[in-house]
Amino acid sequence: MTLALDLASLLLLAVGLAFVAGGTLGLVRLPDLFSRAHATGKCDSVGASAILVALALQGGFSFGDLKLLLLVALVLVTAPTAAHALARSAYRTGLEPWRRAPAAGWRRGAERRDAGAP
Amino acid sequence: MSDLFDAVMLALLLATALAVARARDLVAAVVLFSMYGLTLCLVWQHRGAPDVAITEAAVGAGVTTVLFLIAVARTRREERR
Amino acid sequence: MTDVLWGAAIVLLLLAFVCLWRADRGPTLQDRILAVNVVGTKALVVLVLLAVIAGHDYLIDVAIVYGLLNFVLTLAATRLVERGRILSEGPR
Amino acid sequence: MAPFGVDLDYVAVAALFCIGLYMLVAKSNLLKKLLGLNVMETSVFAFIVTSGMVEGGDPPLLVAGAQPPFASPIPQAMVLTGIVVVVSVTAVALSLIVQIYAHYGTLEVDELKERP
Amino acid sequence: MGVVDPRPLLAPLISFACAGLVFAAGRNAFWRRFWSLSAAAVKLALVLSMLPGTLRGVVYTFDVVAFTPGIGIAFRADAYGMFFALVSSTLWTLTTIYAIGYMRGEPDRSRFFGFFALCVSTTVGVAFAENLLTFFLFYETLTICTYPLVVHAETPEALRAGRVYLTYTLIGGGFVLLGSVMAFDAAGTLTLAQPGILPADAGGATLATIFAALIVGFGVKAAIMPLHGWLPLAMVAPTPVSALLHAVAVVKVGAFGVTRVIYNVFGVELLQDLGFATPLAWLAAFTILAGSAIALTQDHLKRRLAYSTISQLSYIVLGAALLTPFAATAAILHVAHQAFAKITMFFVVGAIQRTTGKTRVSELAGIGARMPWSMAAFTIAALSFVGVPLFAGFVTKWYLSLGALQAGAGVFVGVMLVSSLLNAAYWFPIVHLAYFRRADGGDEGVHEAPPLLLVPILICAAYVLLLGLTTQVPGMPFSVAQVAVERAFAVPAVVP
Amino acid sequence: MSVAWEQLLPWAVALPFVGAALTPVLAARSPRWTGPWAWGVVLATVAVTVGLVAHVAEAGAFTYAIGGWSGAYGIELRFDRFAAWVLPLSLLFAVIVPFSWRYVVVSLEPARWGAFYALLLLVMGGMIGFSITGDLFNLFVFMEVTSLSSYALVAVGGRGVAAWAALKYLFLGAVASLLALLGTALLFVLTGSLNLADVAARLGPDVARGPVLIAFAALVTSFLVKAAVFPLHVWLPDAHAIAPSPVSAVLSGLVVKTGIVGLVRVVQLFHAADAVPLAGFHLALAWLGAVSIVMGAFLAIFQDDLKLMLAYSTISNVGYIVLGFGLAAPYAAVGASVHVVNHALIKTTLFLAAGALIHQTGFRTLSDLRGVARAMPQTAAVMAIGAVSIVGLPPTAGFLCKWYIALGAFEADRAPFGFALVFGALFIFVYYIRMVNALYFQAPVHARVAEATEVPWSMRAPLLLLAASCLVLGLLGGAPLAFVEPAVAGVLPVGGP
Amino acid sequence: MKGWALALVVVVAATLAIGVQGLPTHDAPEAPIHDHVGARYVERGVEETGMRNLVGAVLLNYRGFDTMVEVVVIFTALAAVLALPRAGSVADAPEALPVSPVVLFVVRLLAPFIALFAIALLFRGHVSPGGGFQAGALFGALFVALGLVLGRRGAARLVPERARPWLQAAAPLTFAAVAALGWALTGSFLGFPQAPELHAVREAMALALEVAIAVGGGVILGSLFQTMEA
Repeated sequence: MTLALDLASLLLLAVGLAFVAGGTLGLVRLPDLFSRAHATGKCDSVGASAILVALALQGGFSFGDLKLLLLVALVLVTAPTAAHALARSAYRTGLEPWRRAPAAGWRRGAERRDAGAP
Repeated sequence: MSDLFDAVMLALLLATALAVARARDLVAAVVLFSMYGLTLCLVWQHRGAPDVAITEAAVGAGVTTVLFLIAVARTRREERR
Repeated sequence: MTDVLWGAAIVLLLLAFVCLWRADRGPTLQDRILAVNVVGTKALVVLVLLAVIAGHDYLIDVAIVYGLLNFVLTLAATRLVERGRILSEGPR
Repeated sequence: MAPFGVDLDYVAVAALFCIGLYMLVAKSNLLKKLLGLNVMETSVFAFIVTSGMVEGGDPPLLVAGAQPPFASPIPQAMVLTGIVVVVSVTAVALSLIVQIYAHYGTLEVDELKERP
Repeated sequence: MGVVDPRPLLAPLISFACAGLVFAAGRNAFWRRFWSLSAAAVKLALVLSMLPGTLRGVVYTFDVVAFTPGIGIAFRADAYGMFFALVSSTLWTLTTIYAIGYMRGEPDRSRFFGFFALCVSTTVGVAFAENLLTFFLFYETLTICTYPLVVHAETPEALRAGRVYLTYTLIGGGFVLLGSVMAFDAAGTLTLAQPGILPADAGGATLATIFAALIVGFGVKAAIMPLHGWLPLAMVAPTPVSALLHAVAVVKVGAFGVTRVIYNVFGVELLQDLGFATPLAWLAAFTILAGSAIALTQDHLKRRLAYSTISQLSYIVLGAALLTPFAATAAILHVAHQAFAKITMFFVVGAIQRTTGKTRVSELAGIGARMPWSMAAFTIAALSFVGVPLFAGFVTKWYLSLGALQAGAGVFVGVMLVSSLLNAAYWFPIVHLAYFRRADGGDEGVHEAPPLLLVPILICAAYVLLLGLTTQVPGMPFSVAQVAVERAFAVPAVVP
Repeated sequence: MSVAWEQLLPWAVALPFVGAALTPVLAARSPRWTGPWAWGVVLATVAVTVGLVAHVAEAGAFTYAIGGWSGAYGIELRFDRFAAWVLPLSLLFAVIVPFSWRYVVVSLEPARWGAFYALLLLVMGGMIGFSITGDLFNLFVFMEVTSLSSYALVAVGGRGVAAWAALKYLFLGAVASLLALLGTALLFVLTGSLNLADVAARLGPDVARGPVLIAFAALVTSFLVKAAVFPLHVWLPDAHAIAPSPVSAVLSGLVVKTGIVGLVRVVQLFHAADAVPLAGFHLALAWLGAVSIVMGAFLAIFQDDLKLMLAYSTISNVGYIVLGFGLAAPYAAVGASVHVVNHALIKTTLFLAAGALIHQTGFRTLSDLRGVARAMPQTAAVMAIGAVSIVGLPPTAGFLCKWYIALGAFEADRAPFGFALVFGALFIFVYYIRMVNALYFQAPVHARVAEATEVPWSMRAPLLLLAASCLVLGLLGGAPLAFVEPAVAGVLPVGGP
Repeated sequence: MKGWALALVVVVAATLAIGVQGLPTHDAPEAPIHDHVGARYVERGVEETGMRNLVGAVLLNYRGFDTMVEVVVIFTALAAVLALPRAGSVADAPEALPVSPVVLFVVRLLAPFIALFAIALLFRGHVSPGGGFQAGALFGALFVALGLVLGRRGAARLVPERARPWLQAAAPLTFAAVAALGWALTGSFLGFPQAPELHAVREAMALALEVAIAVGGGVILGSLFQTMEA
């Protein structure tokens, strides 16, 4: 039984790490704030909760698990809200979302960004 | 492995400190400082000092950063953009 | 098993480095705040990893405080960037 | 943890101290200087706590499951007091900075020096 | 033998208190005069009450406070101290009377009389100081109290004179501080009770520095050339100030200091071995001659008196520097002789200035007819300075020459003679002008000095005569000097 | 009865702190009574310190273990003869607080009265604590209380300009405190304990040289900055000149002295441990002191602003004290220790008198204040007595200390320092005579100066009391000198470096 | 200016590098830090102070005096900020951007949780990490969060006007009271009684200090934000 639990937590851990890495990649590569906020808000909260649940499944201590679940709830509430608040404040203070130039073909991210995307 | 973690953590701490030093705009510096404070909380935890970690997070990063933000609000208003 | 956890922690820290790069470069202020928030959640997970490695469950309180603070700081910074004041005038 | 003869932690602390000192001395903006001061002070706290730490030791909490060697509690008590001192000094410094801005209209040291 | 008696402390203390009351009197003229006079009278009474004891050789001591072992404030009325206190307290009484007359109508009188009383109480403090620290304490207090008197007129040149005065005296004070500190370091004690406290083996260089520091320190106030620069300038002060301070109190404290250094800090034997005294003697001789020579050229009356003081003071320094009993007696006596004679002259000059407004020697033609009594006193004083027998001055010059011979330095007798001639050269023209020249009109309204000024003049002149005649009568200053020489300098008694 | 006094040692610190905590509470309820309340707290502390000093005079130095944990296992307070300076300190506060009533009513809004008096009490408590603690970290925390309240007190008076001076003071003060903390941390790592006596005992020769030297240098530099010794004095002039007069009196007279007390504690610590070459250090200290005397006096000569001149003269007088301790001779140490107290007295007299003059006439510079003596005779007289005592002329308090320090110079056969000291004093005389001349012997330029009225009695009484004590201490200066004598043996290596 | 700064930093770095050479490494158990005072606290800490969290024990019991002065330092900071002249009221930017409803909802949701957690930290201070300062700081953070929701005047109402000076002075006053009590019980200032029957009293005293520090610290931080923002 414990082997299955360990395997499950390992798997969850890997999935969680993948999500978090995805979120970070989004943060770096995406052209403007809104898309970044969108990416990190989602990926991080899911990734973090996955890792936390993985840890909860680890050994058998029970009281700690409760705290971990509490923490998961906390992360799931705060991360998206923060992303939302940021995006909203940026939008309300006049930050233009990035639009793809209609005629131009796909160019490597860097040139497009210098071309005028904020 | 714990030593490697220690090295990476300290590197992150130093990098954040440098970022604070490099930051051109005030609010950015203050925000980066809050990240420095929170990373420091990580350091204390790894050093086996949970009490200090909580205090650093709550007092060192939390209160200090808010104080700085208020001060920035009262002085460098046009720094917002 | 602990080596895996250490590995996870180190990976998360390296990701934090990347976020730091964004925080430093981020053209707009909100980018920086976002990057710091993101590093915050990663650090929260690392804190929990350390707690699990050390095996004491009281260490998770640190993570909880950390999470709360990170959230409040991000809100305060956003508020400042948005309106130049943190404590709003209150509901009309 | 002393890969090349000198504790990496102490080197990191010294580096932090120097970064903070540089910010305090070189930056012309008062707020930046204050940030530098805070970085310097936290670096000294890092030194104090690191000096009290034991590799792989448990935190000084004698609850079930805690086994020696423990990190020494005294440095941690010192740093707790120190952090509160730093916050107090920063609060006073910030209110002074607000006063200076209200009067001089700037926070750059060279501009302050010109005005009476 | 030492008798513990509070009187040496009470004398300065009471006069300090009265000085305080004079300040407190403020605008009220009566109380101001009352407290000034009572301060003088009380001090004189206290000093006189100790005189019989001193003559019997009793020494009154009183330790006030000891800070650390060997250092403290203490008083000791030995014979020499008594002599100096006697001179200064009698003169203070006379000058106060004179000042009351002279200062009528001047502004800021309460400040004047307050500081006046303070100054003279410090001179008594200096006289009775048991150790160098107490001595230095009152020495510097004197400087501070005299400064407001010098700049009393508040005119630009008064301020300049004040600044020069302070610069000289405070630098002097610095030297005395250095000397006394080094002396304590070498000797371990500062007391002026023994005939010499410095150990012979204290190293030539240190002893030389101590001697130089102390002599320069006290020399400033004793106006030995080249340290005399401040005295002529300080003449700008009102006459009672110049009279008392610059003829009696301030300069005498300097001379008193020099003698204390020679006889009590170093001691006669040590100085004879070290031979420091001879250069000092030559310097004093030079000052005597140079002072008299410059006095010749001075047309302004008060400046002439100033330079004459400079040269007369060096008599005392010369007497002390010769290290022989006769010379010592001469030195002590001259403290009194010079004081009484010079103060008479200052009073007369003040009276002339007050009544006729004349301040120059050339303007004094025929003044004798107008102010016969004043000029008579002036003449007596002049005769005493020249050294005519039967007058005080002669006694000093006689013993000084004896002392010089005793020390085997005959040349100083020559110096005595030349200086007498020079004295004659700058005093007699004044007397001649006053009596044997017609006033060329323009001074009809002039009449004798008012009584308040005339009485002190005559008393001083009488004293000058008295000192000259009564060398043998017991109880007079001469006998006190005898006791002083025997007790203070542990030198075999002098049989005249 | 004597045992009871020993128990009161921690209350000497707790009383002012509790008083300060309650001051805003009282101020909120009835602002008018805040001043008298603060005075009451100060007088209570004076009573306690009097008892403590009497006890130490009779029974010698004694220690008090807080919470019952003695030695290195807790915080130990140590009250020796050197710490007895807390009595004159409290007495001076008892004079300064009533003086500041008038100032506070006139220039501060009622809302800030409570905070102002609280800060004054905190400074006092901090300094008392700093002087009596026997624990290194405790020393640091008390220094923080003192410094933090001093930064604020500097900025209370003026607007932005005062804040800028206070901020400069804050930055340097914070760096100094940090250095002290670094020194404490290093010593803690090397010896494992924070108690001064215990650290000294455990700092044996086997301890690594490098860190000990760094700890020593850090601690000494920190206290030299706090004491405003010459090269590290830059923060003092602006801060003390801009601060309101009662505050400048507190800063220049007392807070600067905590740096000296700290220096002495460090020297005591490292002297007992002889882990550091103290001979060279003492000579360097003497040189620093001598340079401070000359530079302080030299800079003061060119100042026309009265309070700026007094501030610079503080630097020069601190130079005397540092020179005294630098000479490492018993007499010099006695002179320096007593000069700590009587420079506090003299500087308080001068600053309060200057404050009174500025308060009545509104002018700050000497050229404007010409001829004020006629209109305000008593304040000008106090100013004159202060001037005379700071130059160190005999009838006043300053004289005996200079005499002892000079004696110490020759005793340690460092003659050049003796000469520098004596003629350094004459340097100081130059600008004080300029002041006395300006006040007394020059005609008033402004009408307001000519018709200025004398200060009210709440300000005049403290002034006259201070001037009288300047004179009395000069003549009967014996008591403090004799009192400090036995303590000196403990402070410095007796008989030369 | 920059050149000087670099030179200074290099000099400081050099001295630190040289100086640090001989420092005993902290890991060795016989290093002075661990074997002297620290060792005794670890061995006999629990039984002497009744607290399992040794840092709390050192802070309140062994070195209680430090914490008392510490509390006074933070009170000094408040007195300092209050003593400085008002820097002129800042023109209030128009309320163009109300706080987003989502944020308002989340903050309302979290506020009780923050308060609860702070109180938990406070009361479990002697068993798990936590204690006065931490709880106080959390109350400060709570004040900021509520400030977003209730607005500046709303947040100010949290602390009643009349009680504010008392609460601000709560920490130093309680310390003095506990110290006096300790003096009465054990004869030494701030002494916690060791006798078994008085253990309850000891716990109560320690708890009173923790609560005072938390409440005092929290109110002071709140007032600091309030005064600085006004």
